[in-house]
Amino acid sequence: MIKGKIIDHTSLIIMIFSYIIIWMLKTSFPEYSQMLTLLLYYIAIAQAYNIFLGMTGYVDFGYVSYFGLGLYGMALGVSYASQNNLSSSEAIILGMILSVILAGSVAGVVGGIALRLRGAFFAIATIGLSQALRYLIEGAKIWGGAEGIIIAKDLRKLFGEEGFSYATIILPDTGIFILAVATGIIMYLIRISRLGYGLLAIKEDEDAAKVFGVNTTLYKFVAFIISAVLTSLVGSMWTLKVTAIYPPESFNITFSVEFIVIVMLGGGGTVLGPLIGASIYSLSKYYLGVYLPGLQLTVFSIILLLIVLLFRQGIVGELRSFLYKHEIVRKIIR
Amino acid sequence: MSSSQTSGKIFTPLTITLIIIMLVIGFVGGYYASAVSRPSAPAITYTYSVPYTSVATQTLYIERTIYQTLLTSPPATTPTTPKPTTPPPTLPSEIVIGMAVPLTGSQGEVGTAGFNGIKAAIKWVNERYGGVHLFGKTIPLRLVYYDDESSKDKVVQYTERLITVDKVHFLLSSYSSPLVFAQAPIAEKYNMLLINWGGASDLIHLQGYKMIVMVWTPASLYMTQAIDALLSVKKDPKIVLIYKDDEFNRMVAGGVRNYSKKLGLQIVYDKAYPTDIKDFTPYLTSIAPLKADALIVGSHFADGQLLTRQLADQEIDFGFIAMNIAPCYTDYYKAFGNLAEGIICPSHWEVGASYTPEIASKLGVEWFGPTEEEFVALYREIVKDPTARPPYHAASGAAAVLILVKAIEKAQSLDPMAVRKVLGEMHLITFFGEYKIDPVTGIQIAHKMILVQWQKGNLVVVWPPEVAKSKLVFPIPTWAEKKAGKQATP
Amino acid sequence: MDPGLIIFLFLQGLVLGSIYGIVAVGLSLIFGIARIINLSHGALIMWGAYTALTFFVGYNLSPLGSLFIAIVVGLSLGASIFYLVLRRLIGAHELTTLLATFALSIFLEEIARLNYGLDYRGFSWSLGVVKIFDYRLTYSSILAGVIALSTVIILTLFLYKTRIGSALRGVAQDPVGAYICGIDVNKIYALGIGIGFGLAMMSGVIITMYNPTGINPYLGAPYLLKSFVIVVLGGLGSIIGAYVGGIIFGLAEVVLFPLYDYLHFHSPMSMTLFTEFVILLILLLIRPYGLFRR
Amino acid sequence: MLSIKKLESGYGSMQVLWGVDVEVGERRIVSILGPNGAGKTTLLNTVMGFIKPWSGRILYQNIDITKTPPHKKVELGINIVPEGRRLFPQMSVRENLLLGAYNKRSREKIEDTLELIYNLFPILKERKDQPAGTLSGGEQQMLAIARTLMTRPKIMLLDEPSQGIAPKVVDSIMNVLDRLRDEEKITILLVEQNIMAALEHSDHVYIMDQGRIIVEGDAKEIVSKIPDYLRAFIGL
Repeated sequence: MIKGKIIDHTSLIIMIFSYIIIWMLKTSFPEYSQMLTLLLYYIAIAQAYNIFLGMTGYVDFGYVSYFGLGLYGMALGVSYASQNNLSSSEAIILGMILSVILAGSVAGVVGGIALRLRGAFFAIATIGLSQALRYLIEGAKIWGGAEGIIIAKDLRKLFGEEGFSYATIILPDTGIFILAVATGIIMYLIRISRLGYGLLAIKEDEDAAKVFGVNTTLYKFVAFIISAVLTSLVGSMWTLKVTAIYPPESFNITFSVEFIVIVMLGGGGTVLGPLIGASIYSLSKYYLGVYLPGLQLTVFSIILLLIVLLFRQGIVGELRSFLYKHEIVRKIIR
Repeated sequence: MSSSQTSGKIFTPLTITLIIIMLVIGFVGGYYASAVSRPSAPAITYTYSVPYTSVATQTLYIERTIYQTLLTSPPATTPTTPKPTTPPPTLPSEIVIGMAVPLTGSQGEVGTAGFNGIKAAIKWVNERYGGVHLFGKTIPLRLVYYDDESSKDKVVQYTERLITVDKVHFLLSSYSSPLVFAQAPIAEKYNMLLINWGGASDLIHLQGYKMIVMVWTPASLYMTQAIDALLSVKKDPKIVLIYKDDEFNRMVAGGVRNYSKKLGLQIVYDKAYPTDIKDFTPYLTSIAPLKADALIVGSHFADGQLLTRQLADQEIDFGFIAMNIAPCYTDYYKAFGNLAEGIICPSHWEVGASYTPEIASKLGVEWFGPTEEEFVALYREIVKDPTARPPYHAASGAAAVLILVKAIEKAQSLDPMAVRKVLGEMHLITFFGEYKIDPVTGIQIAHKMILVQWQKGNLVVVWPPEVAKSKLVFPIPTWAEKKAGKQATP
Repeated sequence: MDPGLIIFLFLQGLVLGSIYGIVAVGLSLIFGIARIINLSHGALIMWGAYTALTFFVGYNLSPLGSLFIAIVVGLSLGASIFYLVLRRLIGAHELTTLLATFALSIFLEEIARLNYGLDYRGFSWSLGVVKIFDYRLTYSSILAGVIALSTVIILTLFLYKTRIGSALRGVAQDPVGAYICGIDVNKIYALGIGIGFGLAMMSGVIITMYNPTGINPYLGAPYLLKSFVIVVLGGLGSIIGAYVGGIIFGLAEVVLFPLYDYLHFHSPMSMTLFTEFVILLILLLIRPYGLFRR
Repeated sequence: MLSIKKLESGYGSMQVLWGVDVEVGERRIVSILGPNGAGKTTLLNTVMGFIKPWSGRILYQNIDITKTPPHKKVELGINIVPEGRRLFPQMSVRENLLLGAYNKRSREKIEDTLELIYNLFPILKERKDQPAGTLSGGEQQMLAIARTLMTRPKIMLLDEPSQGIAPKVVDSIMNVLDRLRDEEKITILLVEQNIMAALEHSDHVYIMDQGRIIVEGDAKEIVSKIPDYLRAFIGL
């Protein structure tokens, strides 16, 4: 009885063990801590995006907007707090709240308008959003316009001289770790809940799902908002690391594509997929950059192509459907 | 789809337990990590404080500080002396310099140029100069580098790898302001000296970083020489200013705006354009009726070339056209031929405008490094092209290496703090020009921009008069004349 | 505002829009036929521009000649990419092909970088200017616009008046139905993707006719972005829609700019682009599948 | 004319057909009947090559066509009227028909075939310039059969031609099938849920369940052979 239950949750356990291992590596090998943080950052974003993209099969090319709004939320929060002499913890909390509000409300509007579209139409229609945001910020000169927001000095003021590297390295690193864990768990919970089955039904056949009584509009909308808000939180932590943000980079469409690639590499809609996808993506890029500086992207593109040809549904997805006959596998690999 | 094996409920006792365990591990681990890696009290403290300003007033503030720093000598608040460093018992067999540099991506071209310049300078130090003179020995330099793909993620990763895995002694910066911004906190965390040869934004140095030292002129002073040059030939000119809406060119434009205001000049048109512009015609139709005397453009490569093309097509003439970056490259003349005649480019350095040991001794400042001829020859060896013409980015990168070497020798130490202190006080001339920084912010205050102009198919130094090789042509031939084959002859 | 300026801006907008249109057509075609979102479209545009540059500098061949070279190269490249890679992915989820074309775009960009370096190249090719009141329009840009328009017309005639054209449309509407008609669907996919690639490379050449400068390996990315938006505006998969979408964008750029300039915005072009995207979002509210999609 | 031997196939890792044997004689109407999910459509799609067979052989006029791609089969003279009709909705009726005459063999006889079709289905002539997507269900089914006829098949597979169509129209379609066999010498393999209509027009009948052939026999005597548990499912 108990054994059966634990086996049902194997993928959660595998996931949590991976997180623990990454964290242990990070604390015992400080020289690799930035590399591992970046890995966690990719995992967190991939898990967050997976909730929407992986589960529903809807691709959002403008997804980077929510990341960008997260960046801006934190930057605004920190600079506001520093102007008004708030404390450092108030600044961070304010920044996170702003990120969530900005991303949540924009995602609400976009979800309301664009989620009526299907498939590629949705994917491409959403491109407009990130670009509109970018040009609005630049053209109307809101939030510092093209000058961006530079918060290094504000952080120095809020956290003090000694606290600066705490604020720009340890705090965001820990935050990204916690977010990676949290997004993973949320993804898992959604996957095994009614919401998750509904979303997967939408991915299989939206009209059929509707016929079977799934409130498709609501389900998609909820997944979209959750996903956007989690991404914005990752963005808000990332701001603390880069300390200077500019509109063209914050809303760069390449990031959307990068996120999609990571999710799809591992396998959309699977719990372990983003973990695998992010590891392959970030580690292969990192080590190719170390050993083949200047040629890394050429080699990377060929590797990517091979993976696509060998694992059409992503690595975890392909394993899962290859071993689908075995019930154990179906339970372990989610 | 198979029916659900697990119940629909999310919060079974098992999942709740797992979440709690996870969160406990996360928080305890996070606390533990932060307690372990929180830096102990920094080795040196600085006594200055940067007055705080909001985002909205940041611009104003920066310009004010820069000009204060530059025009009136700042109150000398030098860092307190670090602990005297005793010579280490065993010297390393080589001094390792690390660098994450964009060899690909949007900054790839310039990053590569700077990278080759740095390699040339290291070659000079190791082969001609014999290595770094430390405690009576000579120690060679070694460069460790990674390609950061012009990406902030990568630059952060690799900067840390350089410090922690490769254990470099000193860091050279990446190229472009956003990338330097991203790597600065990492260098600062490890108290690692970062020689900034590639981020021109003044703002980098106004964030309170202690370990960043700038080699070249900050962006806000890029075009001020151009205005001086313009005033020398034309009284009370009407100026049109358009600039790319990015960090660097915004600083450039801010400098122009402030300097003109100070001199009481008239800017008749002042607009930005977005970074990925594909057509300038709307701007040109607004500019054409103004009949201005001078056009000052804050641009990069593609946009600078596009603007020149469309100016020529529309035949909108100015007596004076100064443009950033694009015209400084030979590709510009290859693309436009005779149409490039007379276009002016502000530059940190050009072949033919170099400082020499004679100039140094005339100014009473110490000289260090290769002469221009030596440097160009080494650069050509590195890029394996006997006719290559190093751009100023290459020279700036090279200067960063030379300045660092001189500072190590003066400090007789490999301790970043000690070297940083020397860098704050050092006054030096290399082939790249003068070096002296504001000791507190690390911003460059002595290096001067020069102006180069395309004359008869060559880039000729025309300003400042001390190093000029030819007279400034003003007014330059009109587009129609240039199309007919007329060249800019002084 | 004087009437000459208005006429000039209108013509300029038409030329520019025509170029935006042709840039987007290839993307729309490939999506329409094979349901593939071709992320390597931008890289192909860049290769088209390099083709024009190489042949102009190396053999003094005018871009008009390079046009045909670009089409042939694109066609064969597209067909071979289809047989090598995409054929295995046709049945899979749309996203899988997205990944493949993304990898392809990186690969193409890297090959260009290794071959040409990252310099911003350019060449001078001028046919003189035509004067419209006080303003000038270059013949080469007018030519670019006209070639773009005639390409769209020829393509439309090909699709609607020839046997292979209707096979292409048939495969686009229902591949199984096409099999039943005895059409070798794989061959038609290869042809469609080849034409799409050819159009992308050709539009790269057309871009150099309008502006023969600033050619570097990352040239294509902004065009890819713009074509995405234009394609949605016109209706994904519709050739005429893509072209008309381009014209709308081109006109909007020259019409809105003076307005924002007059209102003293700090960067009028940014506001113009912002407005274009807002127009797109509003349009999607009214017609979710674009202007020209039934 | 067409013989299917020990055919197995399925989707992904799910097996649907478990060794199916079917023989279709020349100028006959052969029906395959069975409940929903018996694998009838999968069988037809495997024969056409839309689904890859896992094992077994398909012979057509004693040529092995197991691995022949669908468009080659069309050239050989096997064709299908598929489930869901698979018309080109944005093209006109005429364009749909002309596209049916894509391959060389049928292009030569294009005028004759058109005449035959307008003779069989006069309504299509009236609607010839209307987009196929705007036709009624029955008319679409007629167009689907007509388009397949345009390819000049020698054997025609029909997947539930009566689905979603008014009973009166079903009759006329079935009569057309009879005419095709008698006048045009076309062999027909029919998959149906509408048992009564199928039995009335077939020469030979197979009953299929869970991916296997249960019984076969002459149309007149088959009814008595059907196991009881299946009768309710197929509506007898």
